Amino acid sequence: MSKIGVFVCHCGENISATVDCAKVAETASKYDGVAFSVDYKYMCSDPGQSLIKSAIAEKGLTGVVVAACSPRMHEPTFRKACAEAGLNPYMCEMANLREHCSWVHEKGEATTEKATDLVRILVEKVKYNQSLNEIRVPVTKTALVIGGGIAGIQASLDIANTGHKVILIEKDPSIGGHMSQLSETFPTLDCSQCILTPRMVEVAQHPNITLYTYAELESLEGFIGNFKAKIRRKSKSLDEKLCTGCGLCTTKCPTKKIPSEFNEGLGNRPAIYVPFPQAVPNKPVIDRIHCTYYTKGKCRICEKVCPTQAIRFDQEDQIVEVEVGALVIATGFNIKQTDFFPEYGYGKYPDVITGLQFERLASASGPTLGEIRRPSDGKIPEKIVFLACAGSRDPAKGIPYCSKICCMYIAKHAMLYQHKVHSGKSYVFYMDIRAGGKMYEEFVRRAIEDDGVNYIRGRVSKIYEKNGKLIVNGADTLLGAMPIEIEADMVVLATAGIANDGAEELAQKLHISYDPYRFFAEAHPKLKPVETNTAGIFLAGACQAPRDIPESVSMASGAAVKVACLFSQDELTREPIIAVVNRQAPPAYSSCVGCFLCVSACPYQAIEKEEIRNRNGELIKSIAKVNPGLCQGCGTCVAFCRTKSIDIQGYTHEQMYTEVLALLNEY
Amino acid sequence: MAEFEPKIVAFVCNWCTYAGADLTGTSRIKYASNVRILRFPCTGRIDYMLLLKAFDEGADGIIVSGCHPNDCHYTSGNFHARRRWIMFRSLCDFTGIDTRRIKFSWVSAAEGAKWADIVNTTVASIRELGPYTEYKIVANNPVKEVSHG
Amino acid sequence: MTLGFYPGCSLKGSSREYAESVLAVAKAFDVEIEEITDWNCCGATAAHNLNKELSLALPARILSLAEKQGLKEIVVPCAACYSRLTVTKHELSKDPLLKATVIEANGLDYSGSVSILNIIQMLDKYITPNLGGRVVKPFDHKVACYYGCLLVRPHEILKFDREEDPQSMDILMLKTGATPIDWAYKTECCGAGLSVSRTSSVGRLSGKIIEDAKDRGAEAVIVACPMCHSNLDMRRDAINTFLGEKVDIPVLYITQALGLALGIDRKKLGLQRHFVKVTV
Amino acid sequence: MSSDPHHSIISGLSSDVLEHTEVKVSKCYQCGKCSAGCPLSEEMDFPPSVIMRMLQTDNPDLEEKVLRSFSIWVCLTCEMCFARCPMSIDIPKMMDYLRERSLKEKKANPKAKEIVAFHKSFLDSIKYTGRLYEIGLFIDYKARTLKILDDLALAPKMLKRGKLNIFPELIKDRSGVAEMFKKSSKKNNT
Repeated sequence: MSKIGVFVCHCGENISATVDCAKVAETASKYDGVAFSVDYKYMCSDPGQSLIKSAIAEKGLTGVVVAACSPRMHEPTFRKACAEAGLNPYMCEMANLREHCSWVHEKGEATTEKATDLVRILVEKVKYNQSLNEIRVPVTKTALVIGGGIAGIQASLDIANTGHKVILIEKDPSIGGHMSQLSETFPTLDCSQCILTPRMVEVAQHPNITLYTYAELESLEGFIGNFKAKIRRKSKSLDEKLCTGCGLCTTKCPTKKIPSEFNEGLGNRPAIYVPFPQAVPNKPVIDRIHCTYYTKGKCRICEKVCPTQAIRFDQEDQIVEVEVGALVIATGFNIKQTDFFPEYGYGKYPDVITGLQFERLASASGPTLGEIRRPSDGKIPEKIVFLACAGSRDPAKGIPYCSKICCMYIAKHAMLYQHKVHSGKSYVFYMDIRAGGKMYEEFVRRAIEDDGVNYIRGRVSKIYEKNGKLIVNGADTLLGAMPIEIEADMVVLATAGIANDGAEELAQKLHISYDPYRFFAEAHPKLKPVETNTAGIFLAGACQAPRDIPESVSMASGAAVKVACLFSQDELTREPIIAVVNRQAPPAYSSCVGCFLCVSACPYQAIEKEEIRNRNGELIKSIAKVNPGLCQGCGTCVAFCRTKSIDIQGYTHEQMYTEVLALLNEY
Repeated sequence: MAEFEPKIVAFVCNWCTYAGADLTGTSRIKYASNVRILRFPCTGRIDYMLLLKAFDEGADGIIVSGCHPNDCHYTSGNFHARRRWIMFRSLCDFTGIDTRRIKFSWVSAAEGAKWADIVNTTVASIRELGPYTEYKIVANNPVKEVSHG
Repeated sequence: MTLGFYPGCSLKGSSREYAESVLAVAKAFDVEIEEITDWNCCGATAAHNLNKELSLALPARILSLAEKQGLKEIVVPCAACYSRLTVTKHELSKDPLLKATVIEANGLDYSGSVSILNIIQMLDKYITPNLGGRVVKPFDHKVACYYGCLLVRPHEILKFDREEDPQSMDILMLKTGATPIDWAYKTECCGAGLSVSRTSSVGRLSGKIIEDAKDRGAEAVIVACPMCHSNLDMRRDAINTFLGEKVDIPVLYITQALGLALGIDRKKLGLQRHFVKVTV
Repeated sequence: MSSDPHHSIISGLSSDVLEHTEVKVSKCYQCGKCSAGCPLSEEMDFPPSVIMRMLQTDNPDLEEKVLRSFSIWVCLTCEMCFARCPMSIDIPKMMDYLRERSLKEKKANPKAKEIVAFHKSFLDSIKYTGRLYEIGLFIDYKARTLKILDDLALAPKMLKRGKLNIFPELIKDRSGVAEMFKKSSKKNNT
């Protein structure tokens, strides 16, 4: 027999001004199973809470209904009070007399009647409440970081420095990402490699970091604190333990004319290669698509010249299985190539290049050793034009967003050009200069005022080649849209930053969402910028949106802290508002018939198959089983279940039907 | 004769519409007192048999409301609810249940005024339709089973 | 199947050599061509500049006549007429209300069933697949294929070739033995409707086209539009005035160049009618 | 588009443009790509992007200037602006509407006299014969503009090459075509 206590709060006058609280309490006292009913000025105050606690103790209450404000406000308060008095906190319910009644209706009988109804509904519900306990799950204190650009490097180092293990995987042969391709960085013009390479080395040497390059995520299962990841280590055709990184193979490889990814196609590399001199690890891989041995079955020169016999032509991809408690996704971004622009020649003019290609030209480690030279004929351009918003802010091309980083790097490019080619003239076509950031605006002003870069406000309509020059047709919108034609030697397009290749596939593997542009979606645009909507998976850097280096690094450190918070606990606790599949005595075991409709309905992949076997191991029945670690308690499966075998704790069928009945029987 | 006061039951999700109705309260926007809110974790949890139960027990009108598409706290519960609603509505039409008495809407946690508006318009339209006495008639005279022989 | 033919006014007057060459090429491949009976002017630039409704009603009448005649497909060699007819068909299919005002108000029978081909599409469909072995006098010249505006724009409606640096004419000319050049003015406007009323503008716009073709060594400019042709050919004096030199690169309709390659008599192709002497 | 939820907050000429052409001038962010690619930009009093900006202001004086501009008449509807506009704004369609409107309100720019005259002569020619009669067009155009001497050398050259018909080609259903003109001109001032 239930013994329920009803506690009606006046909330000062917030409730009592329109609701007759005494009458509500009095009516409630007459309900079946109500052992105690009282109204009080401030239920949430200390005396109010004591009132509840002592009633629980004295009357031996089995359930509590607090009729006060919204449960979204004070449910935790009152549940805690109940727990302190020895009552299971989930035996406490709240009737929302303030937000849903007294504040929205005029004083009168109808309002008091509604308040009475609301209390009655919950009195009836609480009779069916069950004691629930918080869910505890263990935490595997190893993090998996995907992507070895600056964001992934930063996140790995930060997590590793808190004393936790990190596995860092990178799809390319070396870590470093786009940052390793950059020449100088805005707004300080310090050399990108100089500040990055020490970090790369630190990653390689850190005792807490396991680095897998040339590796990709194959699959991911599990849930926060308890993920199981499969990693594909693509074959490097090399025994890394034997290889000393002497580089002899790369110099002797006869296939030398493969466009270098690192140099954005402006230079070549052999088929066995290290992407760049400072690569980490500094050991080569064989590019099987171009290697003569793999394509034609002959050559093996690298094998012959290798002093340590480290080449392994028959090496296969390796799948590594790891258990991790959290993931940081730092897979970065890509840029549109010049062939995306019909009006700028579909990529057919060699001297129309992307911003990233310009970085390689300007970089001391690049194909021109840092001299700005035209890809077509190696001449130093006398006139250079930079185009901002190439593809960005262009809904007609399917990219309505601002790529954010271009305004700054264009100013940097123009500045670097002016520093390197003193007699040269540089022009920047822009729509707006977006230089929000510390010392950013000042940097752009320096380009304009001190380095004499010509900024023209307008978009370029067309570029074509004539007599070795690139004719750039633009307009100056600050001069009444006056047409402007520049005969340039080189044009740099600040092409749009886009989501990386394979972003969708990765998102699907991780069960995280992505936006219409395939950038990964954060859990909340303001308050959860590094979380995803899958607990335990965090984002860092430009995989979430175009970001510059300082932003990527801060985001990575933010994600690392989130991981560290998670790893600071041995167990995770969660509210027990989750779905459960009923179990019955044999021979039925459960009313679940194993249709598994719930499996397809669940947005969290939280429902699995459970096989019930007899002592001889023979299968009796397959039924659904909810993984309490993954279930978030939405209850979609409950509405789907044909046999009503799955139920959600705290919102059971019994409870919800009772609420409807309780409401309407006396309504 | 006093004006007919319809009994309206609202099935709402905890994250958007329940919070939206809280905001109506904190904004002190007044609305008709004929509605009683039942709180669910998500519209995806709402078993539409509960709606029939409510009509059976004497409800005159029903509101089902949750997060806007793409705003679901659980990413896709509201889409399931919407899909099931489309099915359920045609089932109601088939069996003769008056679907004008069910209001399906999205109210976000920021739409306090919209919640008041939905309650008021629903109350007004149900008031116009009158008490739902036909339900008992429909429920007690089920369509004869169709033979597939 | 009989292919319907909408010549348009120019092909009956100032650009009759275009019609002559189209028909000569069609005849050489036994393509049955039937002119739309009692066709009217499409309204050209003037109508859509001054009067939207008329600019739709005139082409609608043409299409409705073609339907009445039982034609399923028509070729419209004039790029301007092609554009007007295609745009009209598009606008009427997209907006039932507009269709009602234009069609019913004018008492036309119109269902929108006729498909409209421009000259390149017609050649690609009926001629080039059967070209093998028929090129007897390869058109062995460097040519600048000039598409103009109305053959490729607006792409959303015409859905023909690509908007920037189109290729269909170049591919066709390649098959006649010509060497198409890569140049910058393929789709820049020649001045079109301003030919008479603002000849100086035409001299400048067409002048830039001819200049680029000349600079890149073209021996002929190939066109598919009578307006482009008349501006580049008949307005050569204005062009030369603008350029300050005498440029005598001839301008040929694509069907004329194709006809020459097929060995069709120059006169039958109307080459003698050009202002700039056709020396190729 | 009357169903557009923002319709009511736009007023003046830009709202008429929206209603008749579905062109929403507020979409223009003034990048100037249209003006950069427009072959006639340099002959215009206001290049296309400036016309867009003037319409965005909702300022009656500037709207008046638009309707009285030379730009709208020298525009060739070559569609280059539309093809390259990052916001897919159909400027040519808008230009058609502005021309029609300018004519209706008798605001056509005096510098555009010849252009308007040519268009009118053109339409008149087909109004009576159903097809363009080029000699008739020339004579009519010259009468309208008094540009008797222009292009005098052209006609004989054309005649010699068989490029001109001495007599107009008449279609049978001339009355049907004339009727179309009558119907559409009731609403327009052509």
